[in-house]
Amino acid sequence: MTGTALRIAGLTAVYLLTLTSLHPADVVVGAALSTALVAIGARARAAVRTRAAPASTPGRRPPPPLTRRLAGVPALVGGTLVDVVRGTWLTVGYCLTGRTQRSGLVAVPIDPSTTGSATAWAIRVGIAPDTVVVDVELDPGADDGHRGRMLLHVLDASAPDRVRAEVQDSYERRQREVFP
Amino acid sequence: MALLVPWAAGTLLIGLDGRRRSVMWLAVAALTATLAGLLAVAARVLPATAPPGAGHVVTGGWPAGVGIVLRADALGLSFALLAILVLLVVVATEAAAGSTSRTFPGLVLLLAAGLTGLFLTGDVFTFYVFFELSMTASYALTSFGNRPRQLRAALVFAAVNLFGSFVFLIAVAGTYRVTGALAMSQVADRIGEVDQNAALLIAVGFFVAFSVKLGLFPFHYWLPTVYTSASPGVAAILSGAVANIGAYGLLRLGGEVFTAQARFASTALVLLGIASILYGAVLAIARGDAAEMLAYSAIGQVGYVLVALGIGGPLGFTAAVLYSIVNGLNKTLLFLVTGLRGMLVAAAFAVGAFSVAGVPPAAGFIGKLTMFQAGVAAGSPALVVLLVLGSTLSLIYLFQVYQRDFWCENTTAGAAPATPLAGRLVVGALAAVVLAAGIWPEPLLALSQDAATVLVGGRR
Amino acid sequence: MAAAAKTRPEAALGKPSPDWSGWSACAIAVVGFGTCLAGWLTGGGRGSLPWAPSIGLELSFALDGLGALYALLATGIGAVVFAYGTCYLRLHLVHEHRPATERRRFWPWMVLFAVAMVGLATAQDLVLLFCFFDLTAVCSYFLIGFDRGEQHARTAALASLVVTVASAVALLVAAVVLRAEYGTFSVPELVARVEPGPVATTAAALLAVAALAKSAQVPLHFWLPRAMAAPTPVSAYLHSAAMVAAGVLVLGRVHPLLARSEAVLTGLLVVGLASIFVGGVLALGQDGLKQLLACSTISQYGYVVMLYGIGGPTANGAAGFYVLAHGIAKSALFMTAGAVTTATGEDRLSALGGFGRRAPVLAAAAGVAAATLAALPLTMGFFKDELFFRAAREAGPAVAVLAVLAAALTVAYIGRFWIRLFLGPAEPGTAHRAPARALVAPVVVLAAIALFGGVVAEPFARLAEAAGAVATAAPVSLSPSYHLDARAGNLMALAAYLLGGLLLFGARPTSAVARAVALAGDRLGPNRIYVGALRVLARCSAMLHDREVRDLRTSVAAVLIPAGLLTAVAFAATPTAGAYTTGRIDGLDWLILPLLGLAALAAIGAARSAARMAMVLALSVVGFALATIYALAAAPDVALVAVVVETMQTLVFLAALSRMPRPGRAAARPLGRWRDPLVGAVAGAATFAGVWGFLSQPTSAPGMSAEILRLTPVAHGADAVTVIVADFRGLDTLGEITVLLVAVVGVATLVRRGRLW
Amino acid sequence: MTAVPLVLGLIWVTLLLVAGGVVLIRARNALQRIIALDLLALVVVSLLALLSYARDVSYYLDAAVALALLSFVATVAAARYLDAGGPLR
Amino acid sequence: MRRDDVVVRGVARPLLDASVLVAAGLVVQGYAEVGDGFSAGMIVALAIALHYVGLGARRTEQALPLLRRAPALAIAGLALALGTGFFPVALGQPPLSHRPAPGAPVVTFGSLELATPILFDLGIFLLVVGLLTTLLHLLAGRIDESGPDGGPR
Amino acid sequence: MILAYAAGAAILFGVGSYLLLQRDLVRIVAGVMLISQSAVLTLIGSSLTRGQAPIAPEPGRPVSDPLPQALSLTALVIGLATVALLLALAHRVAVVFRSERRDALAANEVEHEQELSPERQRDQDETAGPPPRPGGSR
Amino acid sequence: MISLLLDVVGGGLLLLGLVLISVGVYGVLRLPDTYSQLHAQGLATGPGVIAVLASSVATENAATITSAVLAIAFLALTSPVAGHAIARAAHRTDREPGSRRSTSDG
Ligand code: NA
Ligand code: NA
Repeated sequence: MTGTALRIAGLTAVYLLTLTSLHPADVVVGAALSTALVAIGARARAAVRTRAAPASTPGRRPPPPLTRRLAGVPALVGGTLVDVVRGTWLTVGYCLTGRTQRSGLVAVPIDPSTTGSATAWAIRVGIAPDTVVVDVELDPGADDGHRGRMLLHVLDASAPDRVRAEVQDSYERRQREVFP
Repeated sequence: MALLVPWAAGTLLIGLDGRRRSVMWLAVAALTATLAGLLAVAARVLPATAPPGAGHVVTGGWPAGVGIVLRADALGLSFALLAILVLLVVVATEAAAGSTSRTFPGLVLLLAAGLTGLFLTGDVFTFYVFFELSMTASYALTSFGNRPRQLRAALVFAAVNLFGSFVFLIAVAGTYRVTGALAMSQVADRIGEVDQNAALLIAVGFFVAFSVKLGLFPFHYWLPTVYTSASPGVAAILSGAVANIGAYGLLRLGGEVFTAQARFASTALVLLGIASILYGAVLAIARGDAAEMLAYSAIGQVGYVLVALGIGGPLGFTAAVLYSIVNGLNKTLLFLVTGLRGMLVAAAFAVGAFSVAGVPPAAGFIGKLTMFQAGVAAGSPALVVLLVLGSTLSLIYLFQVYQRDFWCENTTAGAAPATPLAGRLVVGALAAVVLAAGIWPEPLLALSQDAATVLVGGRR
Repeated sequence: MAAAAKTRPEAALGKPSPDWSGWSACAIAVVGFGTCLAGWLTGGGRGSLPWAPSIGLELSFALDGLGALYALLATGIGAVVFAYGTCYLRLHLVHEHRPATERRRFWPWMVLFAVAMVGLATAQDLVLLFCFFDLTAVCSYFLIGFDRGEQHARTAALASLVVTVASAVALLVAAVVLRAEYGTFSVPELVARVEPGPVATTAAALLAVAALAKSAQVPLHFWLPRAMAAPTPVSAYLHSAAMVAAGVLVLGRVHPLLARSEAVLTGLLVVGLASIFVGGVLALGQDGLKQLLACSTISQYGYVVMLYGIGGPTANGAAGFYVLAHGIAKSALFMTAGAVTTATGEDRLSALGGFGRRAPVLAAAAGVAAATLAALPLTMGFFKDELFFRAAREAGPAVAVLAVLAAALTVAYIGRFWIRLFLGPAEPGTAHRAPARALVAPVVVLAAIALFGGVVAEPFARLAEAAGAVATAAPVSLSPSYHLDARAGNLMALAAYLLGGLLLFGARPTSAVARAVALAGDRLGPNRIYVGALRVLARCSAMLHDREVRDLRTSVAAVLIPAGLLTAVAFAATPTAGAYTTGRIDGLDWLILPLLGLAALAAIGAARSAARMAMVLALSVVGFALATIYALAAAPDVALVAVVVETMQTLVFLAALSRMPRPGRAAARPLGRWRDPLVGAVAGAATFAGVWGFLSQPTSAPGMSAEILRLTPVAHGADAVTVIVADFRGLDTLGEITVLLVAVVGVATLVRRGRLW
Repeated sequence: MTAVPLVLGLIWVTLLLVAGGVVLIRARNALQRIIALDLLALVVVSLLALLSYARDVSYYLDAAVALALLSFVATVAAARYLDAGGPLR
Repeated sequence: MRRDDVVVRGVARPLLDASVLVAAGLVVQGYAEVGDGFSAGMIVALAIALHYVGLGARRTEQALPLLRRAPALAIAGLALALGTGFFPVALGQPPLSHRPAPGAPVVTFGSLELATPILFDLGIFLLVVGLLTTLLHLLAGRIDESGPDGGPR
Repeated sequence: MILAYAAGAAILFGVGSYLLLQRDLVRIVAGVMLISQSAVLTLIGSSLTRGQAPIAPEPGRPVSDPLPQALSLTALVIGLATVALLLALAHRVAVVFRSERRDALAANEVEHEQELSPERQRDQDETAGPPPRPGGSR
Repeated sequence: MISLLLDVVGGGLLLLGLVLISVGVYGVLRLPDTYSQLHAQGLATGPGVIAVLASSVATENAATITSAVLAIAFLALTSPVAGHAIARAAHRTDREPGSRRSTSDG
């Protein structure tokens, strides 16, 4: 429910930003359009869900309340910014000097999760220039047991475990709060 | 306006399954309505008593040049009527035979919309848009069928004609640049002040575009493949309705807008036309395939139009318009007949063949008569001799095929399945129209003369 | 179908159904004859209706002397021949194992032909004349091709069509030339207006060409012997009395115009003489019955043409009489030939003989007809030659001598025909049945008329005088009669009989000469030229076509190069000095330059890239560069659409590529290595000249932009481009999105049989 | 903002665009081409943004928004073409 | 061989929603700002294309069942545009005369101007979205190997 | 600037023409696409006035000519439509021929021609009669 | 005062963005392997362009700034996905036996 409201609000904001207007009539129109879109999306998803077998994952945590999620946003954004700045610095250096020895692929195990969450994670990690998301596998049993896996290419792969730890830490500490 | 009917109907029919008989007949009805609408416009606009501004509309009620000028004059109306008639006949034949294609009726209607718009617009760029609409529908129509040759032909057709289209567009850009206008009447008013070099180069661009479309001699290489590979109905549409875009364009732009350039190049036009006549006729002689023979014949026949255009003046333009119309009818008839068998069909072919050769009382004879008038007016005996030669050759190539296809009893062509009566009747009716137009040529002549008057300057 | 055709005649044999269509045709002819006769006797008449006023065409007819003569000839002989045909056709179809229903393809053409002849005879408008002229040719075509299963019938039909129709065009051209000069198509008005001079000469020559071809005159005579492939009634009607007569009819009709040019008359004289001798000599050597008669026809119409060439009242009157007498006699002879052939199944003179014993009536009637042709006394034919000799004498001694020789030739070949056919021993091995009575009776009727005319020439002469009066545009008096004295006409006739007898009985050398002439004609003559020309045309056609198919058809270069050449010609034809400017570059324009460079570079890169993927991506660089240029050129709307279209295009390209088989490495073509870039360069250069040309010449007139910008707020908008797209030029937008619709429907047609979803 | 740095910026970005295009055309392999394509689209975004600042109008940014939103569709499609044999499969 | 790309799938839907609203903005302010029905339609169509690219045709059409109506949408769009354009003809005015008439006051609802050009643009928008979706469907789906439409006879 | 636009359009056109001549059908489509872009570029180059964008322009300063821009929009859309159709066509040819090379197509054409030669002979027979047999004369 | 501040901030961001983009282009041009090029590209398409867009604050034009915000939002969403898609393609084409050819141009 709250997710729906957020979605509507976000879409209305897109509309208003496009128009550069805060006119109440525009807000009404935008909200109406957004609601219609979200409703259509929800119906479609429901239709798909009833067709496919409902796959409720047993190990999933219940979503945190909205207030906590909103409160987590600044931390998330801030953390991401820090990552981006650090990554940018690293990459600039790399581009200008061209040292290539230490970059490499790192596989990070992640919890089975929703598509939305995984996407958010991939985007958040990927926006930092020093990391590129190569592959994301959600479905359990794909490669290693019951866990999903994210394959990253990082500039500094000299200590893969540290990379894994950092990524997982940021995931657990910051993202889980906002995107369960 | 008569433009809306096929457009809206085509839009709706695209969504329906054209293989159903009812949809085909709906298309027939829509085309009939279009024809009726055009006739109504003609009845309102053409009589000498009509008010001067009749048939002249600017979209949105804006000043001409800001809005698009639509005008129904004798020239446009005659070509539009012909095009719709041709499409109507072809669709009726197909409806009788039972179309196997889902999209055929819708495409034909949109083609009709494109052609109507093209013939009725007084704006150079809108001309381009409708031109492109008609051509795209034609590309889609030629891509029916699954034999390699058909597809190949469709591809060559599309590639070459798109080349022509974009040359046209570049010429439109040039027209705007040198005159600041897109409405044909304004362009015509201003083109006289334009530097000769630029004006002639733009005119050449238009000429190339239309020549490609018409399949004039050095630009014709795509044409035989396409006409031969397409189904008879589609070939009839292409040669009877679509090719006339080129003739109309040359007339409209060469006769009304780029008059000085056309006069400057008249010798070149006549020479190209004669080359086309002779080349088409000679190549049609030994083809072995009726459709291919007709294709080359088409190349030759458009040569006459070009010659008439090159001669210019009231007589030349009359001849060009008349010849285009008659040629459209002839080619439609003949191409349709190549797909059918039966006595009535044989008679229809003979009528068409006589018409092409200019033998009375088929309509072609009037065309030839006006051609000779133009030729004599041009004062060139050689020209007249070449015209005679061309028509003699046409007699030979048409009747050798006629005899082979309809007289020889042991031909492989005779194995074609019997044609439904309705189809044969439609063809017979078209043949009757061709005959009637020769026996009572006055309406056609009057229309062509009015059209020529439009070009020569007495705008109606 | 073929089997049915084979079996049905057997049924027809058992129970011959009466040929109602034939008899009704005959009835129509009789009624027509009656009407014409009545009309003529009541003083003729004329009438005119507007036909195509915008070019001055009129449906104008007049039953004057000339018209009456030919109309009566056409309907009268038509009635007799049609009666003959009802019987003949039945026998013919049975013999050919064809169904009786094929009559349907016969009688309508015969009747139409009769109608056309009457129309031709009475038409007073040159274009109308042309129409009927061609109509007779069309009828003739279908009638010659009646036995369509026979190859020689088909080629003969086509040859006659080509020769007569193509030459008839000369008539049309003459009409147009005269109208351009004198403003009318009407023959009487032209007769009144035309002055001697180059225009008159040209028109007269053209008219003569049309007429001569129709009358099978040398050198356009070759179609007539071939046309004998037609069933006999057709030959008897069209190729003796009617269609061939159409040519001389036209000569008579326009003779006042022809007479404006001495050269044309002389030409007629020469052609007529040539035809007389060529036709006569050929006739002497012919073996086929109908071929012999056909050659005779060529020769006989040579007389008429010669008479018209001589001109003047006597000759013109004589021409009319000659046509009449010849028509009657020749039809009878053709019908004789048909009767003989149906009875014997043989159509060669060498295989026939002594038929007179089997068919004495036929022999007698045919004898009268032959005598008429040979101009023996007591037949109508005597007067035809009498008049002919009179006119020849008027033209001078040389012509008179030639006239006697000509008449002798006629005596010889027609005598040979009759004697070989009816006298002498019967040829062994030829089935000799008596000819059907229905086939003999018409011959007898015509012979009777010929005899009647030989005794009472007056009515025929009156008709011929009237016809001559039309041709001369002055009164004509003929008054033919027998004079038992040694006047020049009689002496000439006697000389002709004598010479003819010599030729006839010195048969061996004569026929040897004739055969040599025929062979020479076959090797070198117009027929050979016609066939040879057709062959050469076909070869030419095949050659050109082969070149087209192998090299040009698959190449767009065939269109690009002429386009480039035309542009070059246009470029060269106009003054270029000062026409080109480079323009100014200011502000952000500087940024456009490197972007244009990038677009060009990327385009070249696309062309050079071996892999398709690389090509597609290079194309999208072009797209992005251009979009940026549009933005810099202050066209944000275009830039927006350009980027989205570019993205979509790349996507569509990739989607289509992924579905195609991956190509192997292309083997470099030796030709393509330099040709293709060259053609591209030509196209580019032409574009450069054109585009630079018009960009250098911006109009000084106020463009539309000021007006559009002024009206944009009026149309409630701020973005002029969108207002144009949605309002001012919304029709373009409608058209453009319909193009998109059609294109997608086309894609659906190609990949999903037209299913859109 | 003052004009001079913006104009300099515009010139610089244009040159970058050309450089990006050259990278794409002369790329060593297909992947590098795709990378260059994506880069190019975003250089165009920057250019549009600068143009917008320089002219002090917003509408060039509308095209930039569209590019930001959707230019990567072509990139993804091209990548798909390589790895899955077709962008729409 | 292909396996689903989670990340593309994850962004596809939000981007589609966002692009619809951007498009709506472009249509609404079409007369005042850059953009019109066509570019709006292209943007939405590209967002749909992302679905096709990321999810494949089958799953896209499952997830967005509305797409099945694309051809009808296109036809309705063209009909709407044609109707808007030619409706004035029935009233004796030239085609493409818009309401309110030139110079007359326009009722606005925020940035939305209640005038017929909006309908016209909407028609074009619908047509473009419908058509390009159909095109994607055609290019993505199973190709009928038995050949294209048989054509007339 | 004029010269630059002309040169740019000419190069695009020339390269497009070159591509039209290629044997690979996909390249033909690419050629058409380049030619269409050349036309759009020409349209933009034909603007009669240059200045600020024609969107709520400030009065008194020059404004770019809006008309060619509107025409370019139309031309761009038509270009997209035709390219899509051509690609489908090229694809269809590739599927049917199992080759998208043009020489295969030309060979096909020549083959078809040879199939027609008896028909041609018969056509000729209709006019000129059967060919003269050696030694046989009638 | 605020205007000046915004100018300074905007100018700084612009300079930063242009530098980042330039470095990114340089990197794509010079770096040897796909993954390295991807990092360089990410530099330009992520922080680089975002910085340029963010410099719109200096214009003080509401419409410009809102559009820039929108563009930044979308970029943040799409640019990592683009990089990811390319990386994935690189990874997969490399992993497939014998398919190295297809990476070097299709
Ligand atoms: Na990254
Ligand atoms: Na707009």
